[in-house]
Amino acid sequence: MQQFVNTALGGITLGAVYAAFALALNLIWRSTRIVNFAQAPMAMITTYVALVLIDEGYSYWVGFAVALLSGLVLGAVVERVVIRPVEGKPDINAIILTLGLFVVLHSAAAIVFGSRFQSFPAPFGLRGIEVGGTSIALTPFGVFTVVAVATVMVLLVLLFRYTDLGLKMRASAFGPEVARLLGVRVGRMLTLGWALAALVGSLSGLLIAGGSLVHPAYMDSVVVYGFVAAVLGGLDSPVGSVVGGVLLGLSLSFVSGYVGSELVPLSALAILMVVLLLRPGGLFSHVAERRV
Amino acid sequence: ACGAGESRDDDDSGGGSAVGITDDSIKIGAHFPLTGVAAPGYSEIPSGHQAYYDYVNANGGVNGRKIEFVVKDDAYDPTKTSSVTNELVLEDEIFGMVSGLGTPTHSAVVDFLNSEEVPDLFVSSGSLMWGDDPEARPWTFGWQPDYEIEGKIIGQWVKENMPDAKVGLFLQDDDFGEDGEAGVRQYIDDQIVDVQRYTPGNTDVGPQIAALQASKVDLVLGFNVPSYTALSQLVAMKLNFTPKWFYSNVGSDPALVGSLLARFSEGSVKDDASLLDGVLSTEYIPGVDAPDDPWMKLWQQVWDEYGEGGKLTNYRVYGMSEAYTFVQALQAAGDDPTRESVVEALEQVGGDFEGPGMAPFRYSEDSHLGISGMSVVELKGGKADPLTPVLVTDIGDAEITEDDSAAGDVPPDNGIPDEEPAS
Amino acid sequence: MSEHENTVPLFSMSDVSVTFGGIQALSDVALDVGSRQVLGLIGPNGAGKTTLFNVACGFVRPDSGSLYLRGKRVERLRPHQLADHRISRTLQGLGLFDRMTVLENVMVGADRHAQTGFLSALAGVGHRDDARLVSRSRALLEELGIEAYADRLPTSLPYPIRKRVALARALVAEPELLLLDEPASGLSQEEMADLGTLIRGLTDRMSVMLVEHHMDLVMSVCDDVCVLDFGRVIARGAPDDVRRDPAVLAAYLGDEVEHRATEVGRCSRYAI
Amino acid sequence: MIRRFTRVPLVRHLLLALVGLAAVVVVLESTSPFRNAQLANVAYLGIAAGGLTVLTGLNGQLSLGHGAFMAIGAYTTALLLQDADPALPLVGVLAVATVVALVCGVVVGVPAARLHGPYIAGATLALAIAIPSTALFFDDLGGEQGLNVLVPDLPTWILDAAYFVTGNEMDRTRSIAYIGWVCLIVTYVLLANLQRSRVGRTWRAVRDDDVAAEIAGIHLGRARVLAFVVSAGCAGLAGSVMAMAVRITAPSGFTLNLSLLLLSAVVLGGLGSLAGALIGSALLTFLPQVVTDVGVDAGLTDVQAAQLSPLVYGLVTMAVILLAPAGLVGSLRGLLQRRRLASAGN
Amino acid sequence: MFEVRDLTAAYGPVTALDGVSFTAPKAKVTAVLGANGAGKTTLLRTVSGLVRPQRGQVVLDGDDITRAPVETMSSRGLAHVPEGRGVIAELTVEENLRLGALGGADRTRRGDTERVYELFPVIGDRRNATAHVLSGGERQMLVIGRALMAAPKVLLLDEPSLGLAPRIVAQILDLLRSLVESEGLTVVLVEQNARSALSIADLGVVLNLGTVVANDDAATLADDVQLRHAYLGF
Ligand SMILES: Nc1ncnc2c1ncn2[C@@H]1O[C@H](COP(=O)(O)OP(=O)(O)OP(=O)(O)O)[C@@H](O)[C@H]1O
Ligand SMILES: Nc1ncnc2c1ncn2[C@@H]1O[C@H](COP(=O)(O)OP(=O)(O)OP(=O)(O)O)[C@@H](O)[C@H]1O
Ligand SMILES: [Mg+2]
Ligand SMILES: [Mg+2]
Repeated sequence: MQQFVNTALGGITLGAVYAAFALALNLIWRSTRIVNFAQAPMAMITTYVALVLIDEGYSYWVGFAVALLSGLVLGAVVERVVIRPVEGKPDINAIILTLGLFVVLHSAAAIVFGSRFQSFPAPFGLRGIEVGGTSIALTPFGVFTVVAVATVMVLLVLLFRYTDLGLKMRASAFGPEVARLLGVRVGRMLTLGWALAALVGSLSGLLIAGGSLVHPAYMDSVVVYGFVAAVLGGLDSPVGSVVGGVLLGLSLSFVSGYVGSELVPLSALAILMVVLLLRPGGLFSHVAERRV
Repeated sequence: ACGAGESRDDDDSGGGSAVGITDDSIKIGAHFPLTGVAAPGYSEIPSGHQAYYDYVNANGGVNGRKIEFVVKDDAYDPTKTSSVTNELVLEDEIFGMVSGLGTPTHSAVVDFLNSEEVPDLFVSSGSLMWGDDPEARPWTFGWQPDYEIEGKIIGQWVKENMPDAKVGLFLQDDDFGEDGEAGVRQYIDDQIVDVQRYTPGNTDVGPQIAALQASKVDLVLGFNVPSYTALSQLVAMKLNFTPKWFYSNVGSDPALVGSLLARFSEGSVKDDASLLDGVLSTEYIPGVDAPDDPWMKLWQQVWDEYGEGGKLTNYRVYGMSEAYTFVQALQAAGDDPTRESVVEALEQVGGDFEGPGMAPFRYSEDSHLGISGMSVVELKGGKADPLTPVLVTDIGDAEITEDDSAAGDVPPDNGIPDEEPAS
Repeated sequence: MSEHENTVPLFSMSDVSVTFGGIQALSDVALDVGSRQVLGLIGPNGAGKTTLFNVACGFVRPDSGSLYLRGKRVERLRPHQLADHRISRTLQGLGLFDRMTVLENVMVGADRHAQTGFLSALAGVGHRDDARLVSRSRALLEELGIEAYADRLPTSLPYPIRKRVALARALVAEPELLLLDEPASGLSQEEMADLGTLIRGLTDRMSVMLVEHHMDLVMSVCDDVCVLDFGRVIARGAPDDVRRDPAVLAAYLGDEVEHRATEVGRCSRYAI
Repeated sequence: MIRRFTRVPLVRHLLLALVGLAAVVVVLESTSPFRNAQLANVAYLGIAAGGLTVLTGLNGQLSLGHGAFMAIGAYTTALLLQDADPALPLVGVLAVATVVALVCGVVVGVPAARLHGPYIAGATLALAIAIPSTALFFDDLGGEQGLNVLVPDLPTWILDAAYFVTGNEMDRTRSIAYIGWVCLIVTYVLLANLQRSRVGRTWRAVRDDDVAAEIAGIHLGRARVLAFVVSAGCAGLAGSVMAMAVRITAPSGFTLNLSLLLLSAVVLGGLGSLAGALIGSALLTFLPQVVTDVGVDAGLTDVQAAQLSPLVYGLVTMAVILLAPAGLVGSLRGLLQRRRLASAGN
Repeated sequence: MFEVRDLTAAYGPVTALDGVSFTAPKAKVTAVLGANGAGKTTLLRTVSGLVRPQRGQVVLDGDDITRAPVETMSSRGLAHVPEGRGVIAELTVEENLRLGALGGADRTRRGDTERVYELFPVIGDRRNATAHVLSGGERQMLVIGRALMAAPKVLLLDEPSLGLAPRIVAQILDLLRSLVESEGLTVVLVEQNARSALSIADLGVVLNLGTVVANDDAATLADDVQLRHAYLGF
């Protein structure tokens, strides 16, 4: 029982992290129609920024804030410098570009920060709490993670569904030319989309790193699972990202604990395939098919 | 970069091949994961080698020959290992491979090296493959104690000292965990109540540790790498899981793991002591936690003078220790070493080398396995505290005996070995 | 009312209903097309004309009702099988393959006539067969007067030419029933007249169903006209009769048009 | 006359293949064993990239998981080549590896055919990491350590024939390079045939507009699955050659990086072009070594020099997309076309 | 008032507009006519900044807006109904309309969605559906409705009748007339179908191969038999 509870709790925390990453992908997809494979190394870089500050003696929260901020800036810069030139070109160009960026950021980080393991602090305790004599794997930091992800999700839903800004961002993504004609500053919207997505990505980087180890590749497995989570939920729905993330985190945690950790990737594939066979647009897709 | 074809020696017959060696130089190579997921830690080993060779070269080299050490990155990918080894052997024309790292990676090239008759010395891995069958792989030598004898030594210790403990295994899911498990099971098969494996790269070991906790084990034996020591400790903290921990030598590295965990012990852990206090492990060469050891003094001096900067870590110490053995082998091969003579010399006198290893090498015509034993230690205040004398054994059902004969070796004054030619 | 030669119509549907999440796009539609007949299908926007085509092509599964092709039930067919049953259609948009030449575009439509399969393609021995497809396609381009553009990419061509390419691709399959969805949209008066002649010319080898909002064209080429409104057939008959039907006027044409319809050729307000 | 003859695609492709084969013989015979080994590397990457370029360039499906099919081909080969003298001749081994990958291609291709855009990317990404990890689960596949591949010697008549033609003894590295390049040439001839045939036309039509393709009578699912299967088969064959060249098959040889590398090879060379796929593969084989050497010569530490190679590879990829989005071959072709137009205009 | 002077634009080597000049007076409908490929669409796209002109000027109420970014057009009171495909299919009908209101010049006059739904009840029924499911004609209504949401001063319409039922066309043209008369809207109407365009226009501009071949009163143009036959196809 204790194992079950702890595996589940671990799965939820892990899932929350996938969800955070999936939210970032979701945000960038909804605002630019691009899947950003460089999301993970971008988040990794900003986590290192926080780490450098913390090592310099600043508090965790200063590092946290600066990391988010630098994520915002990094996202904007990447959009302006790297992505803007391929706007309107075939999808694959942007994909390859972000893959290239992935590699570049990765090796740049290894050169600048070194490739050894470093530990990253967490703002809240890392000890599980005791409930009636048995201790369960619910740490204050885990709670923080879940709350942070839920908050981001709600904010994103609000942004996209109820604000003019969200509407403009989506319009820019789907119909840049038409949006322009209607007075939307498309360029700004795309930059903003990347910036916000990188901010959410940075958050996920910080959440994964908190109370654990970082090195230049520490986000790599999240690239796959975060993406799988986003696709699982449906790339157009923030709620889908979160549900997909938590679902995936839970399932993988149980597979890992009860079957064997070597089957984790295979189960991720199996889950994804089953879901996509039933719903090719992910769990939360709601666009009715009209093809002709 | 062409012309490799012409300069290849034509006569394989006669006094042995002298590829990669001239009157004033010898070129050796190695493959290491300098990039990718395995790079953290392991990429530091070659810098240890390099520092020690620089030191030797600055002091006149070996018989007047400067050692040139060529390192290639394989990113822990056997495909790349294969291609960089081709490059080292065919293009750079190295004399021998020294300390290529990793089991799957080195497996990809071991047959090639043997068929090309390239000395393949001191593979940086504890797999049995590097030395248990000299007939099949006559050119390959191991260096560190293999995982099986470590398992045996740990198993025996547990059997004698904690006979009632319920034991759980925490294993890396490859030959490391497998060989270790085989060794341990020779002694405490009946005590083991749970086995959990983690896949390298998957950093979420929560489910595994939760399973161990659920099995109510009193002692966890970990055959894992240092980062997973830190991760398992962190998860255990999260779960309030407090068994006795026993990590194999590979994973214990108290300096590294301690520094990784230090950050978390600052605020979140109430008692001030290091998280690693009381953890058991083994030791076969002195490490950075023992700065007063004469070998460590030598390494520190070499590193300060010739290192590429940064702290001296146990990975670098490991590299220097291997390098030391290589210099010994070269000296033992005589004034004009050939590929054959190095191998012969190792078989003949390698077992008598004095070096940082606490137990002797097992090198002979029948075995190319490396260091033969270790002692069990307990970590206290970031230092390893020996609990046993050096325990020596061999693979299979060889007995475990106490043998402190090699533990007292001290480095020569100039820090460079002085082996007699073997023949 | 034009009479059909055969007792069994070429194509017919009965009681076809389609709903999309509460919207009744088609309800109990019954309709038939005789052989070598041009049937016009008109109705207000959103009346369900394209949906009806989609049902006929298998893109939309009807909730109920049945389709017959030469008396055989076909509502279980998938779109790609219809070509084999000799039904072709054009899309309301253009639907050309933008990175393929005009000739290749048309050859895709001619694929039904290919005799060789995957293995001969792999072995590279299908070129004779391909050459036949080329000559078939060229012949059709010639018939439509656009053979000069055979090696151009569609995106570089004027709109009316592209429309013709789309038509050529549908025709090269040699259908018995051709479904044309707004073939005249974006064409000029003159081009529309040419199109009308062309469509009439097709009736010696096939039947045509025509969805169009240009009344001139509909009136001049159709043997029969069927009017849809809110997914129901509200009128069916000869063009002249339908045009005067008050229900049609109210729902679709609007009264202004009536003047013009009676005085064709005069330039009147709001006429299309 | 000759003109008319070469207008038949098959004849043209076979002629090109012959020229290619001759070039291969000349190059392999005149270069060092190390270069031979590198060229074997180019060959298997090229085979896989050729398949991928057909899938992505012609059919518009993006696969981030072709490394998985290479793994399937490689493991099949390794299992068949466990003994010094295997039950099947080498050609048989290559064929079985291809077929096994083909079959797996069907299994993945059928669900994938219904997906589009990022969803297919996600599914293939998961595939890329899932397949190699299964090797850890089944003990027969050798776990993390992998399986050794024992490549038997070529039959003596081939060696004799080769000696007769080239006057050189064939060593093992070179013979594997030959196997790789012969496979590559055969694959490319077949792929080129497909590309020029109605099958290729069907694929392009589906890529450009699936609805229009469907009303033109194309079975969308079948066309997509077929393209997927063909490219999976190529990857399987590539994996088989790779297993022979590398002499071991282990999960760590089939990381996500491999799949992504293939995709960049395809895009660098120019999407949809076989020549481009080959050029991309060559670039990715030779670039890292050159860059690392430059780094070492420039006085960087080994670790820094090693990091330099992915850095440059990433930068080159980005630069190509930004400056020559049609890829190297595509841009060259565009340039020539503009030249021709310009000169025709004068 | 809205004026175009010597406007020249090209797509690569193809010159699509060659020195086009004309004036579209305030509160009038100006029809731009011409055969397929005459350059009508290019003209509108150049005016709203989607195509960069090589030469010439676009003047709106005395301001030179030739090189102003596209995004600023709607705030200057200019609305452009593009040819075909103008809906953002992934947004709902309601969202498309809301988007139209965001950029308008005069916040107080921006329409509310209800007015559009009244005008086109068919799309009112589908307000929460994604525009993706709309029929061709319904999309066209949506695009026109969206342009009206911004309460523009100048309306550029590119083939608004495309795919619309005759009754709706009549209704839209009626509406345009009434907006012109009651609110002083300036309309530039591009139509393939010269006859119906001239029937509601005040002025007409006839383009051929990118140049202006006639520019006059609508009635005068409609009566010019030679011109009709040569360029207008009726
Ligand atoms: N997949 C779908 N989901 C929801 N509604 C749909 C779908 N397809 C069509 N509709 C609705 O069904 C109705 C009929 O559409 P259809 O395209 O058949 O109209 P149409 O008669 O062709 O109109 P037009 O003349 O404007 O092209 C429309 O109201 C449309 O919005
Ligand atoms: N994107 C483009 N690239 C190249 N040439 C183009 C492009 N768009 C239009 N053209 C060419 O410019 C010329 C003018 O085209 P434009 O679309 O402005 O004509 P139009 O009068 O609007 O015609 P239509 O009635 O078909 O809409 C034509 O020759 C056309 O082929
Ligand atoms: Mg329609
Ligand atoms: Mg136009």
